[in-house]
Amino acid sequence: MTELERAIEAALFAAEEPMSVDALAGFLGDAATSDVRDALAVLAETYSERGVHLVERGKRWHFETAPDLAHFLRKEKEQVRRLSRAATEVLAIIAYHEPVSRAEIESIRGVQTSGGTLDVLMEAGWVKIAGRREVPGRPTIYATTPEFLDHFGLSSRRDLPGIAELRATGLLDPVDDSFEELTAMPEEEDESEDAS
Amino acid sequence: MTELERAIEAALFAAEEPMSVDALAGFLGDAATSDVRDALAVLAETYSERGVHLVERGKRWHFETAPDLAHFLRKEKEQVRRLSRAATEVLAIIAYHEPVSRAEIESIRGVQTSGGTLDVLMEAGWVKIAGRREVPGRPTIYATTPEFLDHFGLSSRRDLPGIAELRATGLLDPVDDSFEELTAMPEEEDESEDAS
Amino acid sequence: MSDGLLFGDAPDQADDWDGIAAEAPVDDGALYLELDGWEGPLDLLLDLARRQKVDLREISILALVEQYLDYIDKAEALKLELAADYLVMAAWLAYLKSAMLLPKEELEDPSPEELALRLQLRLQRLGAMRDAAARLMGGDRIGRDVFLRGAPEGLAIVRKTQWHCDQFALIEAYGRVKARTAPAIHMVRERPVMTLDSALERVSNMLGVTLEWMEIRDFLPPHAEPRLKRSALASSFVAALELARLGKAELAQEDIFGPLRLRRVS
Repeated sequence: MTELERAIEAALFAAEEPMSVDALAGFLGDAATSDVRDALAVLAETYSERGVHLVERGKRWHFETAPDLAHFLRKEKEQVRRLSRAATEVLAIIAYHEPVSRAEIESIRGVQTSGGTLDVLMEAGWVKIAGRREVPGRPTIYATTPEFLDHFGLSSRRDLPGIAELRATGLLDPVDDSFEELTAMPEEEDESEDAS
Repeated sequence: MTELERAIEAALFAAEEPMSVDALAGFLGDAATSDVRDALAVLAETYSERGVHLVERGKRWHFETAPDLAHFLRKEKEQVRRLSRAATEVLAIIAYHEPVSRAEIESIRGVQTSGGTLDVLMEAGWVKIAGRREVPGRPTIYATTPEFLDHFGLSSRRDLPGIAELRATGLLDPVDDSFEELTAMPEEEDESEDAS
Repeated sequence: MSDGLLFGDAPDQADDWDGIAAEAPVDDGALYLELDGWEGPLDLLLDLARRQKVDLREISILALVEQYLDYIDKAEALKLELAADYLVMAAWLAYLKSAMLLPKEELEDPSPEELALRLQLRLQRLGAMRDAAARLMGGDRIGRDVFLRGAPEGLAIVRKTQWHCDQFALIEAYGRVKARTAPAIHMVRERPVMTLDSALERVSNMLGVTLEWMEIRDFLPPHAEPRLKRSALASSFVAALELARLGKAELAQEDIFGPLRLRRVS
């Protein structure tokens, strides 16, 4: 075990927040980021079978307990926020479609979304305002945060369950787009198999 | 690595306080304390060379970062800052008049002195509390330190220029007068007898 | 996406979803009439569609419409308060149903097939998101499935300030304080002034000489230096006001800032 590995191990153990490679490198007296990356890979491998895992979530690294041990640990500390069904759906829509406006969320759900739902998600730190869409009315658009990935155990948005299939089958495209695609060319021969 | 070791590892990692063998055994679904003890010994051995150690303190176990890495985890950042004008004045007054109370400093400066100013001087290591004056209210009195002499290149306080010298160098002349002396136009020498 | 969708060919990609969609009701007989459970009419439609137990791409829209209308009827029979959007959806679906039953040639532009397709596409999207949400919530969540370090020591960055100051600045500061607080001696230089008393005497004496109007400037000492002149003007003006108050003189001024004249009251 190298000194850098030991130092990274100790730093991530002690840290109160997940740390990026850059933050680690800077903290450890300007180690080369490539060395830090290599050391992280070694450590993650070392820990992969242990009771504690080293994981990367949204480009930041942290230690957490192994998921299969949840039943031991859960009894003491059930502290996770219960989300309403509406909030869960809105969160999923934002995650899979981001950045997305409230009107777009509503058009998928077919129902008005109360401001409170978005507030809950923003307060949890999982959703943030990501600017405005440059269309008439300049609606606010929303996106997920690194904390979202962190909390739900995703390395990146590509890890969202089923996102590749959803994209391939066009289920993340607006209804109008799919509709036009489906109705525009009468029979001929269906080109757009599943591109995306 | 046994399941019990993994579970103990995870439990101690997630615990907010060190845990005794009994507490661990109870927590992990009534494992035998002897098994828990053995597992702890194995884990402690495993971690002994790592960046994180498993240690027993007062019959309770916890993880902590390796002592030799403390310097990594406590980064000191030094920044050089110029002493503010107010702090410089207070320091000068203490140097010339020590030991001196805050009220005396204020009466010499003719302005209130914030507590923060004295804190800065003490943090810089140039001023120390030198006891209390035996008068009603027993105010704290301040004096300079050897580091002060050191930093300012003085071998003793007697090296501070006296009032007479200050006057000779013009440092005791009212600023306005000195200014006028330097800029005055000979033509009209009237009114401005401003004191201050 | 292929147009197999339009014609009900059954690509079976969607199978992935079914296992996870824990919330999809199973017992198709038991329509629990509880509208609080639905997140709007589209959500209700989606649940009804799922009861058909086929891929969403294959559902019978006509059957779905009938189920929805039936559901709304039952709710109304039970006098449940229905939110307006459920009724709007019901009206639209009733229209869709009638259009679907009409002979083709009588139909106008958005054909019922197109409307049905749009509805189907929307249901697919909502269904996909609902399943995605379930899978998301089923992941390893921090605080439920995985746990972070209970009591991290924290990484401390101790900021130390190295204060800087030099000897000159120190001594200069002391000089500044000393100079600022040195006892100040104020001396007022003697100035050439005409006091009010002497102005009063002078003006009333001069008024005694004549009954004619005189300009105030005529009362001033003719060869005084400028500063005495200003003082004399001010004092003489006040003297004139005082004499007018006492009824010994009259004042007149034709224009604003015009010459101020006075004469003795006889």
